[in-house]
Amino acid sequence: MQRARVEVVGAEPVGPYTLLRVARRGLEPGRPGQFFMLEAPGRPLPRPMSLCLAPPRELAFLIDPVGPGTRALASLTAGDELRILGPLGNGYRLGLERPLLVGGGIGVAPLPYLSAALGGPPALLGFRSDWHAEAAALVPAAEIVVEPRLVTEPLAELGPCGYSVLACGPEPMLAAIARLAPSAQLAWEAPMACGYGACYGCAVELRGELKRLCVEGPVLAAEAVAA
Amino acid sequence: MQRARVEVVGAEPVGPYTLLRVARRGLEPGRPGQFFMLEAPGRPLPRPMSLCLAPPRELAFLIDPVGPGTRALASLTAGDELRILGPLGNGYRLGLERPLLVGGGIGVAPLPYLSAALGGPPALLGFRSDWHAEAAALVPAAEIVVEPRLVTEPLAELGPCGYSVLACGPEPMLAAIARLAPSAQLAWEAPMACGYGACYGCAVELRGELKRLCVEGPVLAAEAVAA
Amino acid sequence: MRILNASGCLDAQTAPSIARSLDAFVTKTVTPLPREGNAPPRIAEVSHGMLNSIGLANPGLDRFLSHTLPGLGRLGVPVWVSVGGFAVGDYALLCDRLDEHPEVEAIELNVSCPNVEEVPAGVAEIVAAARGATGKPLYTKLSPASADVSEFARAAQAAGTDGLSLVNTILGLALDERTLRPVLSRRAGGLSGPALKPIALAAVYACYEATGLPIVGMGGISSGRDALEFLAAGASSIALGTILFSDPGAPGRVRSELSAQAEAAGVGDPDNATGLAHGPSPALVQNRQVSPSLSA
Amino acid sequence: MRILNASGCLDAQTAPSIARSLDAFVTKTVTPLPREGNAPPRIAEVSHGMLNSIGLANPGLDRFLSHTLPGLGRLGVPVWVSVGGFAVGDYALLCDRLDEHPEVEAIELNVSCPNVEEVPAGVAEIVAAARGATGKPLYTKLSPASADVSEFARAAQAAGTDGLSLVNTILGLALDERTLRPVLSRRAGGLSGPALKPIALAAVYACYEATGLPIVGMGGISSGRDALEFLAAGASSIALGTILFSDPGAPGRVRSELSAQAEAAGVGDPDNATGLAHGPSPALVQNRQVSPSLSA
Ligand SMILES: Cc1cc2nc3c(=O)[nH]c(=O)nc-3n(C[C@H](O)[C@H](O)[C@H](O)COP(=O)(O)OP(=O)(O)OC[C@H]3O[C@@H](n4cnc5c(N)ncnc54)[C@H](O)[C@@H]3O)c2cc1C
Ligand SMILES: Cc1cc2nc3c(=O)[nH]c(=O)nc-3n(C[C@H](O)[C@H](O)[C@H](O)COP(=O)(O)OP(=O)(O)OC[C@H]3O[C@@H](n4cnc5c(N)ncnc54)[C@H](O)[C@@H]3O)c2cc1C
Ligand SMILES: Cc1cc2nc3c(=O)[nH]c(=O)nc-3n(C[C@H](O)[C@H](O)[C@H](O)COP(=O)(O)O)c2cc1C
Ligand SMILES: Cc1cc2nc3c(=O)[nH]c(=O)nc-3n(C[C@H](O)[C@H](O)[C@H](O)COP(=O)(O)O)c2cc1C
Ligand code: FES
Ligand code: FES
Repeated sequence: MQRARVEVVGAEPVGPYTLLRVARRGLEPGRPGQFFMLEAPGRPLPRPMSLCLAPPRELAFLIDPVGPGTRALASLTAGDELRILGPLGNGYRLGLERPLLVGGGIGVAPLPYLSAALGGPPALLGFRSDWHAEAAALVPAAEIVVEPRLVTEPLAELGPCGYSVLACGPEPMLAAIARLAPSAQLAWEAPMACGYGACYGCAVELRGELKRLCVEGPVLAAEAVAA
Repeated sequence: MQRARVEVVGAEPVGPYTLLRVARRGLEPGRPGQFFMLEAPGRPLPRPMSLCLAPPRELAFLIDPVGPGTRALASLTAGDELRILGPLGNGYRLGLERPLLVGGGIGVAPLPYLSAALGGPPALLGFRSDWHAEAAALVPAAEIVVEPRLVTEPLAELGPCGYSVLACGPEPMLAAIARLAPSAQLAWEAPMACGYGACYGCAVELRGELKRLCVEGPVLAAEAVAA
Repeated sequence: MRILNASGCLDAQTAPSIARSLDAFVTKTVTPLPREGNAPPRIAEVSHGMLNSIGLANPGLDRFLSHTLPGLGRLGVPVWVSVGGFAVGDYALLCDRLDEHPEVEAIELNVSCPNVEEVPAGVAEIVAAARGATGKPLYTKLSPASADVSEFARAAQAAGTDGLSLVNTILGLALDERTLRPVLSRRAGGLSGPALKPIALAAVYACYEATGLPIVGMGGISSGRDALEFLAAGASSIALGTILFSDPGAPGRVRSELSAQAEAAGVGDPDNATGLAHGPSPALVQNRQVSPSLSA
Repeated sequence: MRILNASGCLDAQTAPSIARSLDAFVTKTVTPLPREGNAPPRIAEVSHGMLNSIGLANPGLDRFLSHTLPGLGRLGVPVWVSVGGFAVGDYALLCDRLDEHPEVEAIELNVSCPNVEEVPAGVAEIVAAARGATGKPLYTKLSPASADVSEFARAAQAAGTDGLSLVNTILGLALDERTLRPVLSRRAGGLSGPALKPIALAAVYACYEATGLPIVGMGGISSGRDALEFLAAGASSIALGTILFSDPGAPGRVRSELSAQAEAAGVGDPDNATGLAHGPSPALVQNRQVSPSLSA
């Protein structure tokens, strides 16, 4: 875990999302699925963001403006500075036989960096609308599913055909995947104040016990989750 | 009392002070000695400022950056917007035989507008340093006194020679003038939250009673003050 | 849903047009005898609010009734009179005298002013005494500075209060930038403004749950969004205080922002918002969106 | 003058380097039995701070002593253990067991956690029981949620506390932006961060005046300037809490900012700042600068 004050290099809209690119300033990008805590201008607490892309000398984050913190982050422009901390948590386990990336909505965020690390494996991405689906352009070899259809449908159709699923998305989707693919690696979310184990705010229930998601996760084996 | 959201037209340094010029937007400049409440960016409360000059379509304030609010105001730049309220309080009584303006430090602020209203009467201005004294350029026909000398010295030398003194400055100076020239009109200061009689925070002692300076003043007859 | 001013934050005589922009005007707290209030300085700004140690400066009951009230009666908006004292008898006396005056719509019992040396007797006693002295609606105003404000609310309800005004200020301190000495001559003063909002919201929520009484919510309300949250927490009306100092136009602005916010929240009329934060377990509601609990 | 972390705001096991940047490390409150804490969501942000309803999640005394404390002993910085309970006996037990452990420099008595249903018995009883169980320095941690916190401080002093930790959080509420329901599953949570600062500063000032005890000041400290103000109000050390979440480098930053601020204020060493806000009547000091009183 490292800290730095970094400069915004650029911020481009991607459908409803914003791709925020900041200077690396000696920060390691870390493993796919790991995250960073980004200072949200004007807010008391930083916000957890998965690393989306790691261009040379840059770190890029895909931001869904759902509230004050993400709106503040999405409105940053080139030249602005912010404090950032990371990489944090445990990312995806790599070196898999037949990886399959599955993303839902903003859950696509960690997949571009993950896809690059895995050499562009097949990906299944679900979105609320075609507009949201514009984010799929960040992931090579992606099959896109738009609501009312859900990613879990094509996934179910694939059946138990030896794919290792690496997923990120809304909780109901992850829960469904956990049932379909017990060997899947799932990236979960929880409100986080610190991201490095200090606040105990990100408690999630694992094997019947409350654990800190920023310490045990955010990527967890599907089995661990089975309530 | 009127309210408006006005745009900053310009902000120029005058010695250690800043002359902040804003668009009038239908606000009356009011009488010399009256003041406005200026929204101080990022601060919960506005700050009282005497009108310093009233160029066509503008209102100008001379700001001494003594703390967070005045520093915020002094760092405004052309194009910025702020809420302003006024004119407020009671200004100087005009139509005098032989007016003499006396100012100390930032107390010079209301004098340029007052001088214009009185057709450029003689003025006596005291400052801490030559740098501070640069503000005297805003007042025509001004005799300048720099510390260790105090404005009250030349004033005392003038003796009781029928001048009507109109003064503004630090409390010890005003108190001294009240003794030298009982007929003087003095502009006082107090911390103010509202400027229009709502908060009772600007209480000052007049004839042994606590009164709201924003309602009774800020300009008061010297007699009223005699403790 | 009415928008009032917070007691002590507006003088209808010096700013009648602002008073008329409210649905009801609340006076500064009136005490039996005249009070000059505390020595200045008695206000100070802090980063996210302000402190005051005005100390209930007011003309006293007699002069209030003879000189102030008649003018307020001509304002054209309902008048609430805030009363304060240092003994149970004071409140009884004040309510008894006010009871005769038709201009007075309601009486707010300020049992929580932090700026007077004397501590008022138990809330229940005060409310009971006031109740015995007037048939006018009584709103008991509580401070959030207690381990459990809802206990005070229950006591006030049992003693016959018609409603609650929540909240008054809580003690805070500000040090002078240069001297590091307290800015206020009384050292500490009552904290108001944005910093107070979460505390006030918690008090409104707890007292609504505990009593179901009508509540005038206040504490850092600066926007229509803030107002909507106080209604959702259980307030049936809201009051504006500190915001009036920086924006005298707040009553109109907050009213229109509130309507827009209520629309956006799918509530329709702001009146429908009261108590919305209660009801179905928030935990459940949360789970549908952000649940940090992984038990699907 | 030492810079500590506020209890519950840092885990030395997951962030040892940050713990080592402090002059002493304070543990999250330990209770006799293990506690999972409250159901999530248990943190929420507000405009000028945050709310938490963690609810004293901790491994319990036995596991703390066997698994956590040994590691803390190897940190290289003094260790303070915060203890909490739901009955006087709990505190006696906790202190008695900790007393044997040389790694423990001091014990902080958390008598003010707002997130547990059970209300701890009177502060005096708790302190007396703890005092009887250990010879280690005892710091009693108080909540600002009372009409007069200095009464609690006096009670703690009479019962034998060596110092005070001021302040703990005060209850606040946050509503979800979209649903208008409480964000926290427990509804209300403890407010910390900048919004708490003026309240904390007032508590430190009052308790220093009332007891003269050493005080660890905390509540919204984010800068060296804030730290200096807590020292001036009467603190002899300060603790960093919420600021650690957004700036884990805060201990080093605040330390250097504080030295600069102390220099600028003409105090020299920060140690000389303790209690500066007391002494000559602030009213007088004020008069020399801004006096709003016209009696020259
Ligand atoms: C490890 C991790 C990685 C993340 N990576 C990304 C990312 O790459 N890109 C991205 O856009 N977001 C990401 N998030 C989610 C993001 O951190 C939250 O959306 C953000 O903190 C919300 O803050 P806010 O102030 O904008 O909204 P808040 O005010 O916190 O919430 C606004 C609304 O959104 C809802 N909400 C709150 N938290 C979340 C949440 N975690 N997810 C969904 N809705 C929520 C609330 O119910 C509320 O109604 C990640 C979260 C975690 C834990
Ligand atoms: C009617 C009226 C008219 C005024 N006109 C002007 C003007 O034209 N130009 C101008 O620069 N100022 C003027 N002032 C003073 C100005 O309002 C204050 O300096 C300002 O409010 C201080 O706010 P702050 O946040 O910058 O400093 P604060 O944080 O309020 O104070 C910073 C430091 O300055 C000291 N201080 C506080 N208030 C004052 C004060 N009123 N005067 C001097 N020192 C103070 C404090 O002791 C503190 O140490 C006027 C005041 C009044 C009442
Ligand atoms: C300057 C000032 C004076 C006040 N005077 C009184 C008063 O006389 N009686 C009273 O009950 N409350 C008084 N209050 C408290 C307010 O009525 C209100 O409860 C508190 O300020 C919180 O609301 P706000 O944050 O919107 O200001 C006063 C507050 C301020 C700021
Ligand atoms: C997430 C969180 C957890 C906390 N846990 C504890 C605790 O276990 N014991 C305790 O005495 N105080 C606890 N506190 C209170 C802090 O120690 C501190 O008193 C309070 O946060 C004020 O300081 P701050 O504003 O700098 O955060 C906690 C605070 C936070 C934010
Ligand atoms: S986010 Fe603070 S412990 Fe996980
Ligand atoms: S400044 Fe508010 S009453 Fe004078």
